Amino acid sequence: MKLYEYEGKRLFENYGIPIAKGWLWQQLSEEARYPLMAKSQVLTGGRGKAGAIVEVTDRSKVVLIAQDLLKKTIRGHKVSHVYLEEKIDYDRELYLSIILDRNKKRPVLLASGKGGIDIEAVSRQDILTIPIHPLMGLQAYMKRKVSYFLQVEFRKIDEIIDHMWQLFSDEQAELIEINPLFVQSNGEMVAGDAKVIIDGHTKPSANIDYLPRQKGSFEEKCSDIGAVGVELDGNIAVITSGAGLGMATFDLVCSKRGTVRALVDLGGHVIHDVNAAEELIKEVRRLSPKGILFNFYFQVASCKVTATAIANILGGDSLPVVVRLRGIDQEESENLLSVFPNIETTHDLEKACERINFKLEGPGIAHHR
Amino acid sequence: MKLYEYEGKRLFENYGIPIAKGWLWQQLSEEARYPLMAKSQVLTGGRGKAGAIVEVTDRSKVVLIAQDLLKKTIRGHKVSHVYLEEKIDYDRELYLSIILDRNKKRPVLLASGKGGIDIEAVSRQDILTIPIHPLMGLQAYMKRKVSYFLQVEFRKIDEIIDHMWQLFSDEQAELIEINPLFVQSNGEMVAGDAKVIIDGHTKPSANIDYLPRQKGSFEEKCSDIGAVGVELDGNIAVITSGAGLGMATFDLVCSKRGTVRALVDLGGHVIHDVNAAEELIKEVRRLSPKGILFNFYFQVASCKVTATAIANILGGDSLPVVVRLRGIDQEESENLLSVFPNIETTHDLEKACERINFKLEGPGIAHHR
Amino acid sequence: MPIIVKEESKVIIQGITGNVGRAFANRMIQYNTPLVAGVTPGKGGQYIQSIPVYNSVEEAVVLAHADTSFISIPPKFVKQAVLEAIDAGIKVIVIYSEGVPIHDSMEMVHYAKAHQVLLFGPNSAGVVSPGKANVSDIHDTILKQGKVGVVSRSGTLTYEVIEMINKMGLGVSTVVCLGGDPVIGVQHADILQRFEKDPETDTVIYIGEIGGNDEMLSAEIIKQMTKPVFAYIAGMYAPEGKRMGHAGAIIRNSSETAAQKQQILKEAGAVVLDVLVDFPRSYSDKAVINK
Amino acid sequence: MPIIVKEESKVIIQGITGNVGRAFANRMIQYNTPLVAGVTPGKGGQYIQSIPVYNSVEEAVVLAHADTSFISIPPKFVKQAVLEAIDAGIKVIVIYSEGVPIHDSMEMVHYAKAHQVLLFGPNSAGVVSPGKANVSDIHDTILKQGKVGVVSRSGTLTYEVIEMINKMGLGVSTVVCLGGDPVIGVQHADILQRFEKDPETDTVIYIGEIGGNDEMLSAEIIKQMTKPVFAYIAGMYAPEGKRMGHAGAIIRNSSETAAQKQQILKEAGAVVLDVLVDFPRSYSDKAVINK
Repeated sequence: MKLYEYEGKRLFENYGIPIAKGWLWQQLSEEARYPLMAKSQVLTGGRGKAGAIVEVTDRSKVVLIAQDLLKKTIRGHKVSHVYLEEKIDYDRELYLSIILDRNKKRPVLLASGKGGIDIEAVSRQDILTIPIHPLMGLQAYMKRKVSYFLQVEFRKIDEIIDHMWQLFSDEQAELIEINPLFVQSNGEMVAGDAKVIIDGHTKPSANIDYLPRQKGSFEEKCSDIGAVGVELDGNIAVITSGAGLGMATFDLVCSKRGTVRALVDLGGHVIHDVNAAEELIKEVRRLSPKGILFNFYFQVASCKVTATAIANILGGDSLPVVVRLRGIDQEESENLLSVFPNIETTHDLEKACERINFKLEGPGIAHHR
Repeated sequence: MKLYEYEGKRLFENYGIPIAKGWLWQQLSEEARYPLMAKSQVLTGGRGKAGAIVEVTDRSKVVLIAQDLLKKTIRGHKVSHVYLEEKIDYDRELYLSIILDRNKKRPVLLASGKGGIDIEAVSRQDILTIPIHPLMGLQAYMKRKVSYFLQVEFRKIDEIIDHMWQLFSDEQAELIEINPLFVQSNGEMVAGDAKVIIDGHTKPSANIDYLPRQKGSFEEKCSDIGAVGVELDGNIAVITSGAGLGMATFDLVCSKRGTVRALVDLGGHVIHDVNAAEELIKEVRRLSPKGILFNFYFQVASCKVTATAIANILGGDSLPVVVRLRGIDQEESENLLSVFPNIETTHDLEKACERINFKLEGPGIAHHR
Repeated sequence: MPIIVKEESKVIIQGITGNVGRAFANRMIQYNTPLVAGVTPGKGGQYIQSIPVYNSVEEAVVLAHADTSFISIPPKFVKQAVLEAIDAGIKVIVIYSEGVPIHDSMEMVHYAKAHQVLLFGPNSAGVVSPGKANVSDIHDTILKQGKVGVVSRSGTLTYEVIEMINKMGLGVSTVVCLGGDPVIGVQHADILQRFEKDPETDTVIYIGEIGGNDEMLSAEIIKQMTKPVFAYIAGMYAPEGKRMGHAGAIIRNSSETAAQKQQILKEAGAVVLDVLVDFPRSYSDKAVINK
Repeated sequence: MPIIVKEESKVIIQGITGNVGRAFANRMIQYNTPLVAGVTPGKGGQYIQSIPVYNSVEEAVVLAHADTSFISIPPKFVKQAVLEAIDAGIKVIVIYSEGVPIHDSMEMVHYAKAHQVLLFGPNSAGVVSPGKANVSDIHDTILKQGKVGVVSRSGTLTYEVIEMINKMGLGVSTVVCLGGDPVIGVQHADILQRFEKDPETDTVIYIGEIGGNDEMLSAEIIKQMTKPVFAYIAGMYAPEGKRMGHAGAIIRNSSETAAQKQQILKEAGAVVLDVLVDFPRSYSDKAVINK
């Protein structure tokens, strides 16, 4: 789960990572010392370039600027809140992060003297990379290496990295990024930004104030039901009983020149729960696909659950539906679906992909709509 | 470093392991509820059998019992203090310990339903042994195993083992033993005794009240100087430049029917410090050995330091001294010693052992004095 | 000789008294997988059919000589179950549970490696050598013994492969599902080495996915293999950015797209399939060439 | 071919700017041990004679291709130094420092093992193959090349052995000091296996001590060895209880006395020496028998 900067800063506060004084717009304190930086809260990067961070020189300008920022959409993300922070004077901008490297199967501590810009734009030799063994955790020698590399006092960086590690471990983070980490003229350090991603499978341990999430997107609705959904801009909604099977079906549909409106992995819970399956199908329908391709192959669950949901929501509809199903209670499930003229069933994956394309495109060579 | 029960109980208190209310005799509270158990504080086991733990039924008897206990010597250890604890009623006596197993190179959690007696007298199948991986630490499944094995509620034993582990790790213990661990009729548990050994190389982390150590013994005085000394009851004091060399010299002396009064390993510090070396030799003299055998072989240090100390303290004395020395500045050091009639030098280990025996026994077959 | 589970394996199910665990136990018993015990702390003393349930894995190892464990318990308890199994001496572990915290996975994976334990998953559909032992969710009725070894991250995609193989009149030697989580134990490369040495395997089907650097490791092994490897990387048509993780982006490993993975495997000597259903044709082409 | 350190080793000293470190550096330079760098955090950029000092082991590995480290720093910093060396890719580590906390030793030993690093010590006098590389405190001037391999817990006792070997007109192939601490990394058994395979070693001197169960592990190896092993266990005449640790007592390992260790080794086929100085006679007896 990605956190808003505001939430990340609250975690930093909890764990003792120094931050500037800051308030959500509605909670702005009388004691705030101007200038402030008004920062749009969105779950994406590149806010600076997008003009989503604006300096507020005095109190009179706060409302106008905040209202203006709240109208913005950045990389497709609507600005949900405005966070105001006292502006920090600084000599240097550094970069510090701990990320979970899936290939190395361990956390990695990254440091760079080139803070304040996208880390992907920094050349490799300007980034110090220190893998951390999961069974040993952060070690003092690693912090010492960072202090030499960044040419900052060990005492100053030592605590910040310790607290980052504490946060990373206790909150089961996948990423903590401080970019920039401001170094002030007196050597003090302040986290300019806070990018935090938490493992969605665990409960956060710190008790902080979370901003409400907009539950509007298709992805989020699927996630609430217990499935994994991806929205795309083609025609066919593809619903399968697994991530790998989903990607393979997706590839096959595309290789036959079909286009995909949505790809949904039912997930381990939905395949046993007819209500959840019905909810999910309704969500898919709201995307107005031109057709739906189901592909499920069960070794443990019964096909009847998903088939029943399909029959209840899509049976007798005008929307073309192809269901490829295999596994337990296969025949019974087919019988359940075969009564509806808009639903076609098959056992064969390739045929299913061809049939759904055919239903949308008609025979002959497919063309892009 | 072995801790007194009183000290161990203070650690238990600090780490949340339940104990009975208790006071050193001089600090006994008015509020103490009788009967009390008066417990001799000595750094050895077997106090119960030795009559060193006595029940005090009422206030009038405290002084007499305490004074009586303070006169005792248990397994050669003089009782230093008396600790009084409120007596605990119990249904069962359990055994719990965490020890550092040098062969397995890891801590081991031991549990037994047969508490209250020496664990060495308990048969193997009545002891649960759980090795703990040093990089992973104590795990929940281990505590669950203990709870099944001892047939006690998980909730009760869970916390105690957690706290024992915390103490073991934070204080760098080599042993924590709770024997007996009382189980009361309501299921509550109370540590009846506290045996704790701390790694002498580390500073304790908890701030507890330590009892003064009697610095009387030869072992302790050597340790204060930075050497390792063992007192025995033979004739020859053997002083060497290493533990392994010491044991080998000891074996050789004994194999030639000599007997040893003391075995001293100079240690890494003393070989560089003439004052320390002189102090150490004086301590050895206080044991009144019939002769002293030095054996040192240096690869890095100079022989002169030790030779100077020998000359200063033992030169011209009537005590027979044989010095086998090899290594840096060997000749110069020999010259330094050769002026004294009571000191004989050699390069050869075997000859050195023979010479010191000869000096004590005279020629011919040695006999036990 | 099957390569991970065998007729002489002594299998336990950790979580045998749960719904999933019980279903697997019943199936294993019915189809002769050598299930020797189940473990559910606090439920020791019960039986599932004739199979004893113990409180600890150690009991199962001492009393029933268990060496292989299938774990199906709630995700937050998985780490404890795995550490317990490793400490008790279990040598093959399948984590069937999904939703295991990724920090737990990191620890388990490193701990297993340090103890030379084969850890499959989390979120693995398991391992099966038909006719010998089935420690997977793949139903025994769709499995036919043969010479094709299958190694895949995805379980569901594996069923598809097995169906394809069956239709071709072939069968499988061993099917290995590595698990779909971002951090997993055993990887493709480990299994490829075993397939190469396994006399019961003559052909390998390799199912990968976009993301991660598995294929760089696999390619090193494939280069040294004599047996043909047919490789499909799922996500060939996946739009970029939609599934790409942040971590990969920062690490800037440019080899994580399907196209680049295909390239790496092709150069190592694998037969690369654009879509899975191309396998039958590729297989007969290869057979023709080899004649 | 020497078995742990060689002419091609790239040795560093962690703590090179300390008194001991500097003394070792000077000796290594004088007697041609392949010292490539030193590491002292915060002192990077200095030189000891011509040898560069770096701030981190990683620099020494990247810039000077270091693979072997001799550590002489205050005991409370040793754990960090060892972890840093292992993480940087160093494969042979000698911990010369004494007084390392035993909890630190446990962690280091397990971490080294998981990374296939040979860790000697703590409190090890080091490893030397005369004429090739000397990563020990044994002075080069007393070392003569030959065919006797020596493995010992004690450093000081090793000097004695070398003197004895010299007097006999023999020399040593490799001398390994394992360290006197209760918890150490490499054990006798590991080195015996290497001596058996080493063509430059034809005879082994084994120095053990009372306490611990090393000899039970060693015996298993000695049984399979073709080369003669002469074993001395220091502490034959040690009075019981004086040095016996509490841990051993509770673990109730009855094989920790010198007499019982001698028995175990004798049964495995070693020639057991009651006192060290018996070696020359035992050696010629053995030679006579073998004729």
